[in-house]
Amino acid sequence: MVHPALLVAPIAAPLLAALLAIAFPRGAVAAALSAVGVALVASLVLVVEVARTGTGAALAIGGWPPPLGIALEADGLSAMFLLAASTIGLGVLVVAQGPFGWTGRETRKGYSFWPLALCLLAALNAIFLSRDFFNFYVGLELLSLSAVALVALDGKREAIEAALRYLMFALVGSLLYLLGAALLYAQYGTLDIGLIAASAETNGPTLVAAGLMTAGLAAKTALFPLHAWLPSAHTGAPAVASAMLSALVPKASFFILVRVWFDALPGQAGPGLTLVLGTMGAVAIVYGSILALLQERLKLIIAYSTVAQLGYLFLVFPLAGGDSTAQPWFAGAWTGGMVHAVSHGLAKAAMFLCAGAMMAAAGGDKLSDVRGIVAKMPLATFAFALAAVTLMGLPPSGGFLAKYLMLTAAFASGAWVWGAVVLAGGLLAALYLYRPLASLFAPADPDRTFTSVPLRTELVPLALALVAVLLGVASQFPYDILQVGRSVAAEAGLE
Amino acid sequence: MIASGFDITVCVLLCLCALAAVTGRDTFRAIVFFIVYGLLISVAWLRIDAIDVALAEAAIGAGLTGVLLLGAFGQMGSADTMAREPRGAVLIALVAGAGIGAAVLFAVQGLPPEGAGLTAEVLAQLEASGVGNPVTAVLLNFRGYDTLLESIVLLVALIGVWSVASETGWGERPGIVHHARAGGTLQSFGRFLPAIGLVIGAYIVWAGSSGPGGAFQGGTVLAAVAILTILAGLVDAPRVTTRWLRWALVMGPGVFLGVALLGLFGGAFLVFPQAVAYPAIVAIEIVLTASIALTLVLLVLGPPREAPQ
Amino acid sequence: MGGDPIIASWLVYGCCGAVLVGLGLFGFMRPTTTLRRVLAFNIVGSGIFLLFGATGYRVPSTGADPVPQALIITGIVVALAATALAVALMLALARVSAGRDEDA
Amino acid sequence: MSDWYLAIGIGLLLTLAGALFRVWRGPDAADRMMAAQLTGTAGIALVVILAAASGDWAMLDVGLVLALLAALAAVAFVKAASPNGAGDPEEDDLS
Repeated sequence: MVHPALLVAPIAAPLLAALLAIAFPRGAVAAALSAVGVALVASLVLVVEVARTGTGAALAIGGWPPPLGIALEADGLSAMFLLAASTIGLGVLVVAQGPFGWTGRETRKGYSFWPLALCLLAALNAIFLSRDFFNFYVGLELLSLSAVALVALDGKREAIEAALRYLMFALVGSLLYLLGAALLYAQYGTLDIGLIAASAETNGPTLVAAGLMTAGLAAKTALFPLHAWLPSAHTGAPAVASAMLSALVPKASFFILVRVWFDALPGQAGPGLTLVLGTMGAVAIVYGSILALLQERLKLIIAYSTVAQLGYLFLVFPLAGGDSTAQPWFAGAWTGGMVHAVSHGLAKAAMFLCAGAMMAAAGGDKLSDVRGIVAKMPLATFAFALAAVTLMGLPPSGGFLAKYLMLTAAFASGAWVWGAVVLAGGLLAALYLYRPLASLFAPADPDRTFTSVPLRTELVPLALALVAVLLGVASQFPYDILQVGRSVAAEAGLE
Repeated sequence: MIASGFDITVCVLLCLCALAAVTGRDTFRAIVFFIVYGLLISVAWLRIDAIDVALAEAAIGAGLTGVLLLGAFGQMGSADTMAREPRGAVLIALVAGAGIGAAVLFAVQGLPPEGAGLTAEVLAQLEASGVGNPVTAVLLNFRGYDTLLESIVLLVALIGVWSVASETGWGERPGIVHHARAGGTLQSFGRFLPAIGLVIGAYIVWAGSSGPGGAFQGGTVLAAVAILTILAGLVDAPRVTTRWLRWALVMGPGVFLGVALLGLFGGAFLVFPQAVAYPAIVAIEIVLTASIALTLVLLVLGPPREAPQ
Repeated sequence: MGGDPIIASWLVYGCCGAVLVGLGLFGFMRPTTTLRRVLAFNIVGSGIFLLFGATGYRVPSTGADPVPQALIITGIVVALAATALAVALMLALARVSAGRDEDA
Repeated sequence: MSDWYLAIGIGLLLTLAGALFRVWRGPDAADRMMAAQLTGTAGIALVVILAAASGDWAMLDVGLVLALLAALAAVAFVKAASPNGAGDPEEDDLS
């Protein structure tokens, strides 16, 4: 039995720091770094505890167990996502000291950034620990509003336009989700995942509810064709914010989607639904990759790559939940999807941070601007290349582990079309990442000069990219953790 | 029979107001319909015995949201004109709206007619919760965690609103400068109503522990009073950099979070031991009301204004 | 006069909520200005709340279920927060693009 | 007994519908505002009726809030009609 403080800290510490940052902006950086540090330590201990004991940890808030109250629960999936969020969050905040740190005078951006970023991280952690469908909604709103404000932070017309478009998608996504949650409560008299799973049956209201939730969450995860808000939003934001927006924010709605179909309503996803989600994921992979290939700006390449990489997540539904018979490879497909979510998060955060550092050094992020930057910033360039290895799914990275698991499942179950999509996605990633890599590593123009940037802006992305690779090296560990606390139904896929 | 007639009439009028608010090109008219809609929906809530929600809807839905939209309309002026509507896009919206509406309708009529939800569970634990109003018990005790997060959502929205200030506007007072004729109707309104509003707001917060009411409804009424005096040009909002303002904003969520964390010493989170539950919840409700009211005022006023030229 | 209701109150208001959701979604998705979209968003929201609240009144003898009521109050406040942010973004966009062609 | 109240309530709703027609037709913003204020009065009357019909007098609080917020809405109407949303028509008359 772990101490409740471990479950509370990842949520409460960033919230407390956010409140402090609002009231006392001078202390914002110190409060933020220590709070996210606390969250990181707590999630690390949670991961170790979950691995050691092989069971999840739970806490009924206020001593009121569901259905009356809300429970926090950390199973293997929660623990992994928590750890990833805190790792990325801490890295991002360390870098953010540069553009947003206290400069002796309070500025609009410097004041707003810290509470927004901290609330964003707290909201993520709250979602990863929650088991309650309405609590998910409040967490999603906290997440969306802080993310939207971060997108607009730059203050330029394009950024505000992107933020507004993002907000519209996010609002309607949340409402559709809430409508589904309301119908589930009306049907089952509870909002707790476990209690719904215990009494769930296939009927009209349940399917409408789940369909509405899925549509809303897919829009928030930027699944093709509901991705229109993502590229402009992620490129309009400051680079440190883009890192969190691309790496973490869509994972929260995906996480809830996984909870809906694998934990709350196992066995209810018909082949039609999984086919639709899988197809949209596959189209996203191809479409996002092609658009990434056509971009001239580093940040836009990375943003369209996110559209493509998020597509993989949705292949989990047909691979781990399409057929009616439980098969051993379903667990592999499911785990592959989750490992992909984590390793993509780490690699994508690293890439955006690299892009931010390079933009600061080169004064722009067009491929021609950053040409030959390797001579000036070897560490950041190396970090970018390492992150690219993970996105392409090359061994021994976490991306490789994810794609290996998904491919095995696809071919073992005879779903070779999905397997082909996974393979093609890796090839396309290699193609669209080749151009920025070639540009970064090209010999620089002799009279081209770059501004110096702080070393930490290179070291942090390097560390994140290394962790993404390590995930694949230590492949057994993440695999085992992710199995902890999975219901039997999830173990066997959606049935 | 008569009861059904009443319910159906309310619903028909509600749908007509909604229809009028979402169609047509005249934005002002749409907002007016939206305000009437908020009024009718409060009536609907009373018919299904949800007085707490009716209060919230009357204060927020019909009240503050309408004021917010009207204020935005006043500032947008001619910028809020619509491009020509392509037929195809209207058709797609029509099909999507009708499709989802029909699916939801299908789901509602397919629900079991006897679902009592968690009423019995809430009533069984009401005594242990420390308050007499079941809705307040859910909001501040059983699901206090949601409410804690929600109070922070409000704050985040405010930081978001402030963050779109112009670069030169930081440190200024929020919103536009309101003025009114000295001694005119508007100013008299602003002098006369706050006294009544303060009493009503405080009463609703206080009533919330035993009957309908509570921090959000009462806080909204108090916010409405403050907004009224500002619109009447009687007082100006404090600068966004004011120290007391910022501490007052975080005090509500801060005290709530602090009390919640105290429980960790006993191995729990956000617990109210029955002996102290009533005073603790009332205390939280009072500070929360103050912070909520302040946050709402600033949310409605908008980002810090441009620095004077 | 009087007698039993022809149709239960909860069903009337539940169906009304569903219709409001449909109307609001139409208003949200049709080509229109941001301000009107924000307004439509609020109608969708209140339709969902009404539906949710109505389903909590299915057994009038026990009174309205307090849990949906509490969640709805939370939802109303969250909707106001989102509305305020949307309005602020909209006005900021109008400000920064003042003098430039406004077409979006 | 409560049926009588509800019957009166239906009557009130019908008067409210009449005001709604005026909101739709306009033609001026002022017409719409006046009609909306009229619906506010009808709404408060409805709340009182419903309180009487159900015997739950706590409902009257809703009427109080509606009355107070209607005043705020009236001020907001006036403000929205002024050129930049900040003025006062009485002031504008003088200038």
